[in-house]
Amino acid sequence: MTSEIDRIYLDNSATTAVDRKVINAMLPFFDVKYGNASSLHSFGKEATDALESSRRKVATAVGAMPKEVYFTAGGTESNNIALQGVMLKNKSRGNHIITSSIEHPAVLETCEFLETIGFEVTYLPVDKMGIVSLDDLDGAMTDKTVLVSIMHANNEVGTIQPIREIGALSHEHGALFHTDAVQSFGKIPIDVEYNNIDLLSISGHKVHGPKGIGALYVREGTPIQPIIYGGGHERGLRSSTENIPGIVGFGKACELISTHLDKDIISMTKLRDSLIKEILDSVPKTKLNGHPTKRLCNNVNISFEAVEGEALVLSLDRTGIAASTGSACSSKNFTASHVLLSMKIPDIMALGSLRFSLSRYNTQDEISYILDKIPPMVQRLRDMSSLWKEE
Amino acid sequence: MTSEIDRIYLDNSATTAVDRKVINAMLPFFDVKYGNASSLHSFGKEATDALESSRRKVATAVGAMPKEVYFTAGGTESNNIALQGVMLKNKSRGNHIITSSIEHPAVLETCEFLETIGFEVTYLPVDKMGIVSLDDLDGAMTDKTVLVSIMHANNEVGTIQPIREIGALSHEHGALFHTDAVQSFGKIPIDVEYNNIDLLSISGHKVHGPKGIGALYVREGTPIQPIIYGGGHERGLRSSTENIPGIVGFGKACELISTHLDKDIISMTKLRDSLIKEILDSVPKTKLNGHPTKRLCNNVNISFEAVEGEALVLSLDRTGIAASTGSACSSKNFTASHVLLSMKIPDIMALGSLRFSLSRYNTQDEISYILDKIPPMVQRLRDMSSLWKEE
Amino acid sequence: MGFEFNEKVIDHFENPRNVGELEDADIVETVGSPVCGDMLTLYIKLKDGKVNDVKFKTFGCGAAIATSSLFTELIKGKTIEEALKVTSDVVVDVIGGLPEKKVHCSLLAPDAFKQAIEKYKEKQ
Amino acid sequence: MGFEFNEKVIDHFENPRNVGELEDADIVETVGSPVCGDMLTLYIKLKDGKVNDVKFKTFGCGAAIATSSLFTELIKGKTIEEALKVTSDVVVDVIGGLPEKKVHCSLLAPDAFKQAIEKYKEKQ
Ligand SMILES: Cc1ncc(COP(=O)(O)O)c(C=O)c1O
Ligand SMILES: Cc1ncc(COP(=O)(O)O)c(C=O)c1O
Repeated sequence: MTSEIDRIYLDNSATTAVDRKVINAMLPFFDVKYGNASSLHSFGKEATDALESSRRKVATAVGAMPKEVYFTAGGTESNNIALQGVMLKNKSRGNHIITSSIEHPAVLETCEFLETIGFEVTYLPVDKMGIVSLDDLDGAMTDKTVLVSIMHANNEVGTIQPIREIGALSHEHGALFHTDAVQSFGKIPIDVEYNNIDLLSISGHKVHGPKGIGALYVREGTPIQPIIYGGGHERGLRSSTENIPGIVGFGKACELISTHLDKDIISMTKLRDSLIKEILDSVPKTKLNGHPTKRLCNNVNISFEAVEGEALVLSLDRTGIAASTGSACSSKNFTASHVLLSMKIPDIMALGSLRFSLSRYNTQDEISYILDKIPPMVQRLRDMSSLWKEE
Repeated sequence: MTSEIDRIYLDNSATTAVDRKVINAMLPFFDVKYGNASSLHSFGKEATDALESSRRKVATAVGAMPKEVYFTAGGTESNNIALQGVMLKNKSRGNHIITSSIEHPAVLETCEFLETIGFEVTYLPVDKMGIVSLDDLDGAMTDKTVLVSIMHANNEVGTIQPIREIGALSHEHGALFHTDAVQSFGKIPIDVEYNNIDLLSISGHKVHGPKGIGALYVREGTPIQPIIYGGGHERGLRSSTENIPGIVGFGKACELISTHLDKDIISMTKLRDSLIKEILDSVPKTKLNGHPTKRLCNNVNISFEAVEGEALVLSLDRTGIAASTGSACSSKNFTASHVLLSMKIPDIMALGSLRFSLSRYNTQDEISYILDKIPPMVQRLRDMSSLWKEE
Repeated sequence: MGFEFNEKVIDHFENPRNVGELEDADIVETVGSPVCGDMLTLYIKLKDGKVNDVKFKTFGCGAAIATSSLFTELIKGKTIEEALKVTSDVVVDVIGGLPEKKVHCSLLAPDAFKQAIEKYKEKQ
Repeated sequence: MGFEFNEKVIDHFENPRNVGELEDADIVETVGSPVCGDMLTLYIKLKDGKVNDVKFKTFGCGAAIATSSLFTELIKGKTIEEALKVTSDVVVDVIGGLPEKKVHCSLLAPDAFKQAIEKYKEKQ
C-alpha cells in the first residue's frame, strides 16, 4: 500500500477532510475561549458571541434567518428532530408522513420507528434514475398528511430531486416539507425560501467541517418539539452545552461555502464528468447509476457487471485509492443497496456498484491516476468472476 | 477588566479547558486521519481503530467492558437515552421511575416529558445537605419501578450521594440504577461494578475533553432502545457518523483521569478547603451550601446573606475571575435554584449563592488572589443592599 | 450568555450614585422582594415640589443596581411631575440599552418612585 | 470498519491460486448467487480417489476470493476424504483468521466441494 501522503481520497460523501481554515477557526475555542455559552462571565460571552456569529453564517448559507437555525450533533439528529419532533407535536393535525424509498437510514429508520408508535408512512417509489414522481406525491397526499420528507440529493447515486416543486405541492396540501440536504449542501445552492422548505437537515463533516455537528433549519412558527430534554439550549429544541468549537468550525465551513460554491461546483463537475466518461469508455459492460445531469457535482456511481463492489473497493484501497460501494452504512451489509434496488437495477449490477465522491480538493492528476488503475483492476476481478462472460 | 491571559477560571463545573494533550491527540483526526469509521478503506480503518481504542480508555476509567460503552453527543443525550430508552423499552415491566428533586435539568426535564406520555415519576426530597435518604427510596419503590436515576454528585452544591447503597437497594427491588456522573467523573473514582451501576452518564467537556461528546455506560444485557435512529452506529443505540476527533479527545481525557485522578483529588481538595475556610472566616453571615465532607473535591458553594449572586459574579468578572451563581443553566432564571430550594435554604441566602468550581489547573496563587478580592467585594454590595443589616 | 452590559451600565454598577439612606427622608418606599430576586428601597426628600435629595439601596443584579443609580441621578432636582416622567423606558434609553432579559430590572426604581409619590399624596 | 484482512488473506486476494476453469473437469459445482452477494464455481478433476486438479471462479468480496484460493491450494493432491476434512474452520485457521463478519465467506468453497462430491457419488 502506498504511504499515507500518497493516498487519494474519493469518498467525500462518507465524510470529508476538515479544511485548514476551519481547524484554525476552531482551535482557540478548545483552550483559550473555552467557556460555556450559558455562563455569565467573559468566557461565557466569548462562547455566546461565537455561537451566534456561527448561527448567522449557517443561516446565510441556506437563506434563512439566524433564529431559524438550530445546532444539532449531526445530520442524523437533525433528521430525527425534524421527523419525530414534527410528527409528535402535530398529532392532532394528522398521523401521516410521506417519504421516499431511497432516503438515508436516518430518515427511513426514523419512519419505521414512527410506524411502531402509530404513525403511517408512505414510501414513494423512484424511477430508474432515482427521481420521485410529483404525481405519486400528489396521489399519496391525504388530509392526515402532516409532513413530506424527501431528500435533496441522494448519498449513493447523487440524484437530485425537484425539491422546489415538492415543497410547493406539499404546501398546497397543507403539509410541511422537510428535506435532508446533508449531501446537497455545499454542492448545490440552497435557499429555503426559493425551494419552499420548512425544515432542512445539514451536517458539518460532509462539507469540510468537523464531525459531530449539524444543523436543522426550522421555518419560524413551525410546530415542533424536542427529542432530547434538558437545560433548554437552542431555544428548547436541543438541550446540551453547546459544542462551541464544532459550531465555530461548522460556521466557518458554511462561510467558505457561501464564498466558494460556484467555483467549487465548476471544478468538481469537470472532474466528475471526466471520470464518468473515461470509465464508461474504457471499461465494457459498465453503467452509470443515477441521473446523467440531475446529479450531484461530486458523485460518480458506476456498476461493473459481474464484479463485486467490495472486492473492487479493496483493490482500489491497495493502490491507495479510497472509494466506496455506495453509502458508508450499507457497506456493512451483503445485500445490494436499497437505493439501487429501488431504482430496479438488477442484482448483478447493483452488487457491482462503485461510488467515487469528489471534493473541492481533488485534482485532475488524481483522476488520471485512477483512470489508469481502474480498467486492469476490473478486468482482473472479472477474469476470476464466476458471473463474467466474455463476449 | 484584566487581559485574557490574567483571567482566573473557577467555573469548571460549567465546562473546562481542553487539555493540551487532548488537543494534540485530536488534531490528526481533523485533516489526516479523517475517515468515516463505517468506510472500508484505510481511512475507515484508522477511524475504527481510534474509535475502539478510545472506547477501551473510557471503559477502563469507569471499570466497564468496552462493549458496554456507547458514545453520545454529551451528558444530556446520555441521560436522555438512559431514561427514555430504558422506560420506553420496558413498558411491559412497569411505568415508574424514581429520581431526586436536585437532578440536573437533563434528568428532570426528561422525567417531566416521560410524565406527559404516561410514565410516573417520584421525585425524592433531599436533606439540608442535599442527600437523598435510603429510607425514602425504599419507601418509594413499587412493583412498577423500572428505573432509579440518582446523580452521583450535584453540579451546584457538590453533594455526593451514597450511590453504592442506592444501586444495591434498586437491585433488591428489581429496578435498574442509572447515575448521572457528569460532575463526579474525574473527581471521584468510579467503578460500575463496585457501585452497582447499570447505566452511567459522563460528558467530555467537564473533564478537560472536548464539548459535544459524552458516553453512556450500559451494563451488558440491559434492555434499552435508541432515541435517535439511523445507520445503526454504536451497535444501534446511537446512530450518526462517529465524531472521531471528539471521541479520541474524550478517550485521551479519560486516560489522563485514569493516571492522574488520585493526585488531582488531593490538590483540588486542598484548594477547595482553603477557599471555603478563608471565605467563611473572613466574611460574616456567610454559609457553605452542601455537605462539608461528602462533597466534590472541586466544589465551593457559599451563600452571602443579602447579596444577590449575579451581582457578585459580575463584580468578580470585572476583576477577571470567572465564577457562577450555581449551574450555568439556572443562571438564566431570576428565582433561586431548585437545588438550594430543595435543600430548604431560605431565599435570602439562596439568591446570594456563589459557586467556585476548581480544576487540576488552578493554583494556590489564584486562590490567594481571589481571597483578597472577595471580602471587600461582598462588603461593597452589602453596603448598597436593601436587605443588609449591620449588627 | 455572558454579561451584555455597556460601559455606562458598568460605570453605574461600579460607581453607583446616591447609594445609602436618608435619615430625614420624607418618603421611604420599598419594592420587590428577596423571593423575586431584587428589592429596592428609595429614600426621598422633597422640597418646594422638587426632589431635593434621593438615595437608594438595592438588593439585585448588576442591571438593578445600575438602573437604580441612574434613576436617582435623573430625578434629583427635578419637580415631582418631571420626575414621574422618568419611566423605565427613559432609564433604559439614557443608560444606552439593556439586554432583553434585564429590561425588567429598570422598572424597579420608577415603580418605587411612583408608588412613593402616590402614597405621599394620599397622606397629604 | 476498514478492511481487517491479514497479509495472507491479502496475498490470496491479490495472487489467487488456481483461478480459472478446467476444460476436462469431472465435476463443476456452483454455490451462492448474485443476490446473496457471492457465487463460486468449482472445477474439479479427480484421479485415483484424489483431487488431481481444481480451479475456481468467484464473484464475491475479498474474503470470498481469498478463501476460495486457499481452499483449492489445500485440497489439491489430497484424497477426497482428506479434502472433505478441509472445512471452513480449517480454511479460516490456515489463513490466519478472518474478521467476524467475513467468516461466512469461508463456507463457500468447502460447501461447493462437499456438494460436488455428494452429487458425484450419486452419479457413480
Ligand atoms: C443523505 C444523508 N443524510 C443523513 C446523513 C447522516 O449524517 P450524520 O452522519 O452527520 O449523522 C448522511 C451521512 O451519513 C447522509 O448522507
Ligand atoms: C450533573 C450534570 N448532568 C448533565 C449535564 C449535561 O451535560 P452536557 O452539557 O454535556 O450535555 C451537566 C452539565 O451541563 C451536569 O452538570
